[in-house]
Amino acid sequence: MNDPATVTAEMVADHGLSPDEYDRILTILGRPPSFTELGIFSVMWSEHCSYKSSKRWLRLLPTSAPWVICGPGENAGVVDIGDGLAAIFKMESHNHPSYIEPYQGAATGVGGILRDVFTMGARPIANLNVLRFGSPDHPKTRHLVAGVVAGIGGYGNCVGVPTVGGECTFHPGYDGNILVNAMTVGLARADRIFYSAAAGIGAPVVYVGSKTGRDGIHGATMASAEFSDDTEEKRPTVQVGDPFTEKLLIEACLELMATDVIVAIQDMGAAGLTSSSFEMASKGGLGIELDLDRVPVREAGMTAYEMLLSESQERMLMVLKPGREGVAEAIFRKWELDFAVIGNTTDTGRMVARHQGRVVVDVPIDPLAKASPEYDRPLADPPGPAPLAATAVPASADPLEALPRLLGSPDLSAKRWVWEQYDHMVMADTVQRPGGDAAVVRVHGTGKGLAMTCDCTPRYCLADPVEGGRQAVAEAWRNLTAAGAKPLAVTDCLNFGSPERPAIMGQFAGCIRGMAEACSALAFPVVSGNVSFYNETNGVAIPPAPSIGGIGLIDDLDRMATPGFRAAGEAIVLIGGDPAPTGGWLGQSLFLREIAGLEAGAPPPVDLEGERRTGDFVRSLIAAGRVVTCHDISDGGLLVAVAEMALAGNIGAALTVPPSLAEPLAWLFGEDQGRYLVTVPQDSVAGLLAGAEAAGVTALAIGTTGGDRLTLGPDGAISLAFLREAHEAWLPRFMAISAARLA
Amino acid sequence: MKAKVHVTLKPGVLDPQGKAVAHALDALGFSGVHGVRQGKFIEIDLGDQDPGGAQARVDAMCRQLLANTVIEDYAIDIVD
Amino acid sequence: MKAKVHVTLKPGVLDPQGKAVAHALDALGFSGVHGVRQGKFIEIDLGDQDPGGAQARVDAMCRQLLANTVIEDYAIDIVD
Amino acid sequence: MHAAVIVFPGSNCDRDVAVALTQATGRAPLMLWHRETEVPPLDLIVVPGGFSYGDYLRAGALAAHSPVVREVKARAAKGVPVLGICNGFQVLCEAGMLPGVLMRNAGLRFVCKDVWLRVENAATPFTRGYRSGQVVRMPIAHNDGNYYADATTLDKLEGEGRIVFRYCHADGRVDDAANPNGAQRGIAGIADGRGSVLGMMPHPERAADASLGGTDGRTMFQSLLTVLA
Ligand SMILES: Nc1ncnc2c1ncn2[C@@H]1O[C@H](COP(=O)(O)OP(=O)(O)O)[C@@H](O)[C@H]1O
Ligand SMILES: [Mg+2]
Repeated sequence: MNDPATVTAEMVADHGLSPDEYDRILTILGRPPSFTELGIFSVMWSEHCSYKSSKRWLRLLPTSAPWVICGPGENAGVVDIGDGLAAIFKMESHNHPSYIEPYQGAATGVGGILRDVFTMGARPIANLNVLRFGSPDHPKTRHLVAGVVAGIGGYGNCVGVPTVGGECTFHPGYDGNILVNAMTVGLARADRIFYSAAAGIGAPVVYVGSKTGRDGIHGATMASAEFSDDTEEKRPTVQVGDPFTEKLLIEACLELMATDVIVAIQDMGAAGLTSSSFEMASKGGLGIELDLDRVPVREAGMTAYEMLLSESQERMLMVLKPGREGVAEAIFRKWELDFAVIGNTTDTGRMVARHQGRVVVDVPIDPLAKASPEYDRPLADPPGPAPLAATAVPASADPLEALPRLLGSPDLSAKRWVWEQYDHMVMADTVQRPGGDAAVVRVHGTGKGLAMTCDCTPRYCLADPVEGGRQAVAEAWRNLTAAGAKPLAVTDCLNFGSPERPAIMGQFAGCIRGMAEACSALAFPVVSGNVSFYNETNGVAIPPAPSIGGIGLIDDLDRMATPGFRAAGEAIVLIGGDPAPTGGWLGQSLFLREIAGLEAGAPPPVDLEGERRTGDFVRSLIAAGRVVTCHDISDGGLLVAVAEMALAGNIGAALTVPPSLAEPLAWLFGEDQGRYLVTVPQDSVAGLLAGAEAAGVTALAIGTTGGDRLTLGPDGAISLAFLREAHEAWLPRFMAISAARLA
Repeated sequence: MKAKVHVTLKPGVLDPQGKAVAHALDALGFSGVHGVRQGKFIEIDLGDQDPGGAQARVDAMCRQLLANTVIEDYAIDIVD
Repeated sequence: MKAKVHVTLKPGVLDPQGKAVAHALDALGFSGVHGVRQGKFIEIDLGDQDPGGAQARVDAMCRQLLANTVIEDYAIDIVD
Repeated sequence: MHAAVIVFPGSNCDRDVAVALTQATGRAPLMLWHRETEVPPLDLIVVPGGFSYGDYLRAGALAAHSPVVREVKARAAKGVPVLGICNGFQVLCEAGMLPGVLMRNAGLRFVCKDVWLRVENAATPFTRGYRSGQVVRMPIAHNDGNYYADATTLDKLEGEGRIVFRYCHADGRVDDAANPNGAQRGIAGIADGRGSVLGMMPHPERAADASLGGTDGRTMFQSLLTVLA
């Protein structure tokens, strides 16, 4: 199979390059590109690799703090966690592949994010994932849930990294475009971080891992007439993951990283060999020469185009110190992985690739990498949310009738069915398993813990992007705080529709603005992330979903909080929120959606100053050992949060509705932000309330733990057993009808 | 009546299992193995139905459940 | 030369996957499926070797590795 | 006590069990790479959990042919205790050191959760710290834990007291509802004829530290220490 000799306008269009961009290529090269070069420009200037539509907005995000070792720009973000250690973490999307082939798409998403993290020298210690599926009624949903969850588990379980948390929600807005965002957290020595900038002239460029096949090659190329009829057969666009090889790759890379032979290292992710080599050369201000005949290949007859653009999994590219190739080769051979010196660094600032005696690529590095296009796309401010009509709220609803319906609704239902398919305990450091607020993983061999969480409320983002952006960050910060952790930093995965539509750019810009405000106010910088545009079907975009992955540090695991009630007879105290319990914020609440059938109103506002004050106060209580039971209030509001604490601890509670409230529904189900529930022994209540007042934080005792029911006021009660059944049953029942594919 | 279904990976799709098995055969001293591909073999007992309809029915089963047609091919053999 | 190997569960050995598939087929509305058994189909590329020896070699591969003879039977087909 | 933990490509609970052994015995075990054929004198060999060779073909099948397994068999024949956990259990079955095989979970899904186990035989070197009939809690995490053997073999195991652990409810009842994977007769762990080779699906090393949610597994490592010290 030969590549076409000349590039046509049709090929340019098929490669997703605009006429302007093609003109730019002609100027850069001073000649038309070869077909292979066209492919390279196409992937390097793709939205995915170049961030051409998002770059200028991402600059708004705060990225530094005294504890940040490396912010965005490398494979993952790095923060200092003391004792000479660093946490390295990132989140990435695998939305489209997971929709096409849920098992492999999700599995390779996990594989890819793991590589981003161990590339930097970290041993991965935890995975998380954000899953947003379409409506449960949509005919594809079950199949997608089954495949995605099995794929995430299949990969993570096999490599032996615990999957400890995430989100899993359902909304018709994702019917044709699900979201699968995977996050990995790793641990490294702070003085042994590996970066991707190549250095030194004439240094060997080394390929390790699996062989290259025709997987995932830019689908655009199929149009060329020169390809034979079986082209499609030969170029499956779906990659298959090999977690076993990934496990070997992790061990081999970490073993090599303990020596001193690596100059630079970069995983081969999207756009494979092309983007990894451009990245390393561009960062180091160097050039690279590649001899494609030395690339380990899985199939005979691969073209230069295919080798350079293949997205075969489980591969890495490294620049080594000259003469030290033997050290590296011995390690990779021991782990039974491919190892090949496929090129060397140069001082030309150009990428030159040879194949079968011919130069097939000769292009300057910088215009494709650092100096790739950047767009200031037009944007339209989103229409403000329609105000919530007073009549929208069913005033007559019985809260104890609404509660089980809410707890058993798809979004609030227990996700046990999901996380029991993930090995969440391997590595024997998971001290808070899935099911609570943040997951907590012990820093191996120490008494410290890393708390981690993924959060975003797309319905808020859709109604008001700025507020939604703020809220996503604040909720992550709150979940970490509720465990007693000091929030350190954020990774994000920004899932939106097409940036070519002003309304979508408006959502994007709004969410970023909100995120930036919250990150600044909460000293919670963004250190890594990913943008996923074009999440739409037939011109209809998904509800905007900027997933926030947050990590925090618990200095002393003996001072950690968990959400489940631990003892009967303790006081339940509400901390944060409005000073006077005048009602509650029902706009965009789950109560409104699930019980009144309405998605309406403005989302609850986030008061960032109050958020910080309240969170710092709660954290200080946990750090002082005065509070060991804590849960933040989010989806579903106060009553749902109390029920979650009761179910987690298998201890009931009696709540007192403040007498000043004529109508308790909004108070019980409003999703007002910046609030926590804690429990303390009765004789500590006065001290706690006084402390709160001194800290400028509102606090109100709202009930007592105990019994096997949830009691509301004098005449209403509901048994925990009934609530548990409602909470736990929905997902397994829904999935029971699924026809799991054969493994 | 029975259907015998072979489900195999499409050409070009990575087969980690086959790769590992080839490796293991080599380690066991079976030299000269050029490659291994692992697929599924599914036997379905269809009771007594007319063979014509059976082919179409099993084809539907393959597309809906037995094979993942994004990465797998299948072949059906109706026997009795 | 190639070897096509079918590895199937011995009669009497429970087959959780087959059972689940039968169940799923039923749930999908394919009535009248009396049973499903799932096995493996392994294709081995042997390069060029003499067919006689091949049969014996592949038989050894099956006994040693490809099949667990506690629960599985195997059948070998040498083709070229 | 000189213990060794075998490391196959794809093992992933090797470190976890080494930590638990070190904590219980005060001595770090030797980590034995699967290609090793020279093995020093040992008091205990642990075949850890994970996905050796990706569990490709059949769980444990490829690892069962590793060079080191020959040595493990030889030592076991001399009476050196061998403990196979999860994938290690699968390897021991595939290597013919224990009867039967671990098939795909009946629910066809990976299962990771705490389960209750009834100690059926407290006379092995691994279980001497438990009472016979005691109910303990440990996590499981596997795709292929569905123990299968023919009826004759099962009867024989039963008759010889070689079923060491069974899945049960918190009150010790054994029934289908307590069985997480479809294992025949609720079998979670079995021993060889002399009781010195134990294979089990649950992970005692994940229940050896209160902050991980339990210490019932630690008893097993302590039992070994008393017996082997
Ligand atoms: N896809 C998933 N993978 C793993 N754990 C999940 C997943 N979805 C939800 N969970 C877990 O379920 C619990 C509840 O999730 P969620 O309601 O989103 O928590 P919160 O409201 O505190 O952010 C959390 O512990 C979360 O980590
Ligand atoms: Mg929470």
